[in-house]
Amino acid sequence: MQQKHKLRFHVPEPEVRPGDQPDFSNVKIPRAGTVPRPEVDADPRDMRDLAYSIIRVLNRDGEAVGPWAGTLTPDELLDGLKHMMTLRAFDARMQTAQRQGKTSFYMQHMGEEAVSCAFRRALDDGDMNFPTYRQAGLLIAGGYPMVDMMNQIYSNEADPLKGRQLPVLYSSKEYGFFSVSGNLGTQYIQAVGWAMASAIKGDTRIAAGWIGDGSTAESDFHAALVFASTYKAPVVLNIVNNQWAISTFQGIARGGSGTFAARGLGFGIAALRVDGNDYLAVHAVAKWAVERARRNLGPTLIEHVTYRVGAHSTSDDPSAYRPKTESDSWPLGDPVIRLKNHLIKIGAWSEERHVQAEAEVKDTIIAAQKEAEKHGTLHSGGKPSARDMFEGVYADMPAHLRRQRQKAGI
Amino acid sequence: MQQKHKLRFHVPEPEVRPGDQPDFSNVKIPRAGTVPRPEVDADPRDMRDLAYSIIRVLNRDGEAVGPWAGTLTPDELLDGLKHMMTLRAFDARMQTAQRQGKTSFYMQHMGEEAVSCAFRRALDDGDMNFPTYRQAGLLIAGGYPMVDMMNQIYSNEADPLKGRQLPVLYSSKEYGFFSVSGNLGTQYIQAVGWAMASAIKGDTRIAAGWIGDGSTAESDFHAALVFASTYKAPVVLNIVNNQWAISTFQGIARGGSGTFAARGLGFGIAALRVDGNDYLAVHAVAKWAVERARRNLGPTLIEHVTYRVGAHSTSDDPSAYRPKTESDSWPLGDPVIRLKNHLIKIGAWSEERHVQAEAEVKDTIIAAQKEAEKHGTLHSGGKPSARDMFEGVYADMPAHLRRQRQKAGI
Amino acid sequence: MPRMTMIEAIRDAMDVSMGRDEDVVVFGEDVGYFGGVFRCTAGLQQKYGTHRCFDAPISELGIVGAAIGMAAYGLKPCIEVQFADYVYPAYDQIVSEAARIRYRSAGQFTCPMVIRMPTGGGIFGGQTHSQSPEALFTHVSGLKVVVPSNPVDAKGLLIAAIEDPDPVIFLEPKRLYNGPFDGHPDRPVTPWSKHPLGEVGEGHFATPLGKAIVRRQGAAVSVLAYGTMVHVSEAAAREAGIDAEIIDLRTLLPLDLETIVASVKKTGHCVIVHEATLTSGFGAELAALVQEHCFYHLEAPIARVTGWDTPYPHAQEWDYFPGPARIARALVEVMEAA
Amino acid sequence: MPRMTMIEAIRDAMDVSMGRDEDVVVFGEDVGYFGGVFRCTAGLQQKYGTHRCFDAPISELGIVGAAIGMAAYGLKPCIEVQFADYVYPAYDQIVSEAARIRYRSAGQFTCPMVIRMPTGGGIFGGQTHSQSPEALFTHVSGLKVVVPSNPVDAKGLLIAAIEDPDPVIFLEPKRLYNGPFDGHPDRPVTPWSKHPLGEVGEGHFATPLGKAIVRRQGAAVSVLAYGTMVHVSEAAAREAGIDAEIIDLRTLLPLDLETIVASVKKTGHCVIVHEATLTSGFGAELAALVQEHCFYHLEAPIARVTGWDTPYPHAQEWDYFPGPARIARALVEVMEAA
Ligand SMILES: Cc1ncc(C[n+]2csc(CCOP(=O)(O)OP(=O)(O)O)c2C)c(N)n1
Ligand SMILES: Cc1ncc(C[n+]2csc(CCOP(=O)(O)OP(=O)(O)O)c2C)c(N)n1
Ligand SMILES: [Mg+2]
Ligand SMILES: [Mg+2]
Repeated sequence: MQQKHKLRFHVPEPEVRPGDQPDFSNVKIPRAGTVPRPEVDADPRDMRDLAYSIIRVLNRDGEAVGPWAGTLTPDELLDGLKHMMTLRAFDARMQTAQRQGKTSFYMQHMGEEAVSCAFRRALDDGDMNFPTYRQAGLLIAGGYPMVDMMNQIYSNEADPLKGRQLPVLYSSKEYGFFSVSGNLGTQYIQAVGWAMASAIKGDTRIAAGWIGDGSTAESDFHAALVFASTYKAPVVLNIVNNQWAISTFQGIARGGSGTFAARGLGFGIAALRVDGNDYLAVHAVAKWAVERARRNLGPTLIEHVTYRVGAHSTSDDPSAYRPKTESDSWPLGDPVIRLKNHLIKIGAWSEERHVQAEAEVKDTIIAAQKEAEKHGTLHSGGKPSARDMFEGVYADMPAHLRRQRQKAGI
Repeated sequence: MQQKHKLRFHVPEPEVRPGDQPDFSNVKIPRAGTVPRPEVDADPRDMRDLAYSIIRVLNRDGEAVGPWAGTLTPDELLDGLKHMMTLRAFDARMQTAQRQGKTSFYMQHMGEEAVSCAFRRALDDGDMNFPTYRQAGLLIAGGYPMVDMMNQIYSNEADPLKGRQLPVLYSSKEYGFFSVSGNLGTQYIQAVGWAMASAIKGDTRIAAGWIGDGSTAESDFHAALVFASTYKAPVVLNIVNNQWAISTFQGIARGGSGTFAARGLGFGIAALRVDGNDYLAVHAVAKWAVERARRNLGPTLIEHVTYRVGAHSTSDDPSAYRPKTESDSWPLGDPVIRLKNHLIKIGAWSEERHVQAEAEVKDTIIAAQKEAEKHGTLHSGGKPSARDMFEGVYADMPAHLRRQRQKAGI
Repeated sequence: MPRMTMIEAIRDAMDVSMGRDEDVVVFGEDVGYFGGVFRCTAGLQQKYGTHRCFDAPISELGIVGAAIGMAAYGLKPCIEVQFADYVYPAYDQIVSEAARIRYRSAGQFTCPMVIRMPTGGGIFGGQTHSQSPEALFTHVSGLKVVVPSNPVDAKGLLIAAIEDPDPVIFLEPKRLYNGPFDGHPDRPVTPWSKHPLGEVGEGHFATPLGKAIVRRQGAAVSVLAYGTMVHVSEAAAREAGIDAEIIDLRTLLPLDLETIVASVKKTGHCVIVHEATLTSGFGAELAALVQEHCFYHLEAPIARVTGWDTPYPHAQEWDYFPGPARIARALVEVMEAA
Repeated sequence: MPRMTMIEAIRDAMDVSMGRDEDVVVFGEDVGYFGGVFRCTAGLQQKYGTHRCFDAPISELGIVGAAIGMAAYGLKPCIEVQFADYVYPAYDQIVSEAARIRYRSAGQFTCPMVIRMPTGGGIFGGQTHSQSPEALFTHVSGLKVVVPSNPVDAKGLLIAAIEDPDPVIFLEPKRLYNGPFDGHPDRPVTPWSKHPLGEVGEGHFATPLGKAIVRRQGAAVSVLAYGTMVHVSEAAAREAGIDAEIIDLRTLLPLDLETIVASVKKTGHCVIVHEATLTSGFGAELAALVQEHCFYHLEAPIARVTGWDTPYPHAQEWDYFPGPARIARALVEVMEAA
């Protein structure tokens, strides 16, 4: 019989807690430009290292370097900057609107703007995202009207979702943005199913799935990897690792070692990690993965390494579980500032134009907000009708719902 | 815009189908003794290769070779041989009993006997298995009375499970065999929970989870890996890759590349593949993994590479979906014959003694069967009472069940 | 007219639908090459190719989740869950997703799909091959729930379900696959080929969802049943010589309340029969509706004859199963109570 | 006696239980360091250590599945599902495993555990923070289902649930966490500190599962309610000046049928109220039982006042919610029908 040790129970803990000095020394950040770029048709077995490194393009000096650089023109980058600035200003505005009681709830993107904004640029119209609640950049960068986003947030009479959905759980088929579920994870496997359908029909459109670091623990994550690898579905599966899941640090979902991207390796899926605060890197990696999908080369799993600077939602106060200044120490910096600095570096932008652009962006948002508020906010002005509550449960309203609507007197 | 290819839908297909020549040339089998044995406290990151190879001890000549050899004495091996012979003979007997209508259903182990029989030897009394329906070897090798197994299979008056459970879904707390669920996968995460509990209590007992290749696609598999890796639970997680899931070949669950063991790598879990038809190899790997668990070194994922020689169950006819002679071509041979040959090779056994042992084993089983049948079979003789149907839903029978039992007149 | 078992009728419904509409795809565990453990999809892969009928990994969550994505794309998946007892891993996808996508996206995305599952007991399948989970779906707004009791209906209703724009849970009473089991396990079952409802029209026909049918006219008591219990109830009424009107609900959600109410108002007595356990079974909803809508016509309390509130046992199958004797007793009791 | 909110009472129940029994462990999403998104577990990790109270990965399946293994080992897990709306990924583990382990192992293994979940609407939480899924558990043999309506009961029932030898689904009406919400969103809610049921005894006490309580005596009509709807029904009766007897069921499974039947036999009228959608809601079972056991005493059909058969909407929350006005109307109707 073996010697028997007393067993010990292990619960992972973050390096620091409120009151401690922020410390990210355990996050290994490779220098920009150092991670190789495999051919788009490379075998996943030959790029396993990419699941343990971080692909980065922008260096400390704001230069774009290495094999992943060069996927966008300066004009395109300026566009990208504007998208990120817009998303950030939009968030600020809506956070305030929530505090003013104009809506019940809001979720912001602070620090993660590059992920969804840059990714959207690598997709074509017709492709379909299955997003979480923190990818509004896909809408902003895709040109979806902000006033419609606000109408949804306000649950007002012009809300495209008729007041039925929680704020920020947008849906736009036209803009390739699948109806967001409040249930974590569920849409990852749906993205794979959509991509399978596209392949079944011999279509050219691909799908993208989105999930948070914490939510990778959900079952749907596994189902998505199983189905995507089995049927080589034309799908890009994104993990947004923003280090936190409400109050829970990513170590609880990730366990003691490995990376989220590495979860793809056991399925033979191409898996990469990318600097999620580097607009250029996210775009380059997205473009590479999208091309793989389009060329029948199978799915890609992308871990976007980023940091949730803000609170989880308007119901959350992160100072209860992490140092207040933790975000300042985040080693990958701020995505807006980094892109801005790059554009200045290459002579396509300046501090002055940036300040001016900030003002313009704000004006546009205020204008949209005025427009939206004409249609009401959650507790005042125009509302979706109570009849809308009974519509759309089925294509045709069955008798029992008609009876109930009648009983409700509406 | 990128060039757009027409997407193609990919469905994995086995190499051969009924009528084709069996072909296992794609199964890469390393020579026995060639896979290194890391120290028990090695870091999982330093043994990733083990998830892509196959640990083997017995070579073609029946010799035990390499660093994994030598974990059992000849006497222990003779015991092991007897366990496997017993399990095989037991299966044959019960298959016949099912055909005779003495029970509704049976599931055999043909070809996979080494996996559960050898694994059990690496455990201690008090450890807990969370088995599937194809690990009766854990009971046989653990000394559980065969007559009780038969009583369960017959759902007779002496059935320890009171007729409530489908045949072969045994349960024995005393023998470290958790109540088998008919639902695939569910018990993998329960094994992790049991192990977490043991660690929480500072106990010394560990748990072992069991799952089939096909069932690794289920959500519970993922949950188990997430929890086991997060809490470094003292658990050994076994995947029995017998190449088939009813009619579905393992490529549907595994996808195009990778191995089942490799699924552990993304979690930082030690992951190995072992020749499941090699009693010595299974035992050596099990012992290594069990020791890791006991020494607070965390979970291990073991893929047992084997082949389901028989039908999935008495309701199945595999000739509809695979070549009839496929099992003959299985490159890892037969576990009983291989251990027998090894024992003969080392001078501890002979053909004559084997024939004699076969007869003895058969006699013991027939005696047990006679004993069991005294207590009835499914449709004749002693039965569990109808009252038993109402008992045990709760610790105390609530009023509504008492009313129902009264209504039933029993 | 061709004679079909229920298995053949179900297969034919998929065959007809796949032939007419390229967007219909069929998948599930063992349904591709092998044709399903009950053979319901046999031949479809050969006929329509692996891209229209294929094997899936053993992940009910994955099967349903992928089908939802396909439906959102524009396909019409008709998927199989090998046994209704195994649907729970997919429950979240069904309840939180399939059922709500039309609603929450205000119709931008929809979820036309059918989830077929063999259901019910009577085959000594123990707790995991015998369950009747219909009530766990009838509580979910946005789903439709169908339970056919014979080959003709199975075909017509399955075609209608596949063509329906919303998700349909299609429960196939496996004890009826090969014949109209009447609840007497000791007697041989007539094959469908000898039963009028085994005569199944060729080609395309759809039986509208949401319509019950009176299987047996009667004046003394109304029996509300579906699936296997339709036949068992018929046997009970016949054997006890009771003038029972037997209604085969066929669709549980949306329910054909009109047919039910008309019958109970006529008979003044009502017995509800299902295999599922009693508490919070679909019989509860039926009883609640009947007392609400027929209160002044009821001459006796509504009785429910159901499986007991225990897991489905193996050896005690026939003690658990609501057989003809128990139903007949309830019919008599309800009538005598008046 | 100390005054507690429902959150404090729930926390106190866990604290008392953990203090008395080393086998009680608490875990779930965000419940460890942070103390839960509703703060129900605040302080427990600090007091009992990370091995007794800890954060879990976001996998409801994993949380419940691991807890089942722990319970089989001999612990008594009391786990939190962050919102009842998120319990479905764990549904298979609850229905197929937790509920059946005692039965199928003939008592060799058991599953003493509590699954706590905030439930119900009224907080503008939309479809995924408002659901009342109790009926999906009351159909499952082997489970117990508890819904407290105030701090005293929350504490006593939670302690009883933790001590119970079988799995208990413990649904906490989140709209009541901070006060007895009466269904008038426009009026301020009295805090529990000003309500007699906010006076909660110190230390250990257990309130037996399976016992309802009459919250308000009345002769004209019996109201069966639980959770938030107890307070809303009280408001309805008070405001409409109706002599209603209001029964707080507290435990739905097993149900205290005796108390219900005694009341309905006395009043001859019955209204059932719950937030969950109508069809196949727990009200259906209540109606079925009441008509069965009180048929000859009922003077009018039993009415159900419930959420509508739609997903829980965001903007239309107060159109969906069965508020005092709708309840009062039903009370009047039922009484006038007689
Ligand atoms: C199935 C389910 N369980 C729990 C929740 C509650 N919840 C909402 S967000 C969240 C944290 C998610 O973290 P992560 O996946 O990392 O995404 P992030 O918020 O960081 O973008 C939790 C637990 C939920 N919405 N759905
Ligand atoms: C949740 C669930 N889904 C489906 C089934 C039906 N089923 C029983 S065994 C089986 C195949 C399992 O294959 P595998 O995991 O490889 O185990 P093996 O039978 O080969 O030992 C299937 C699909 C089930 N029992 N449970
Ligand atoms: Mg996160
Ligand atoms: Mg297998």
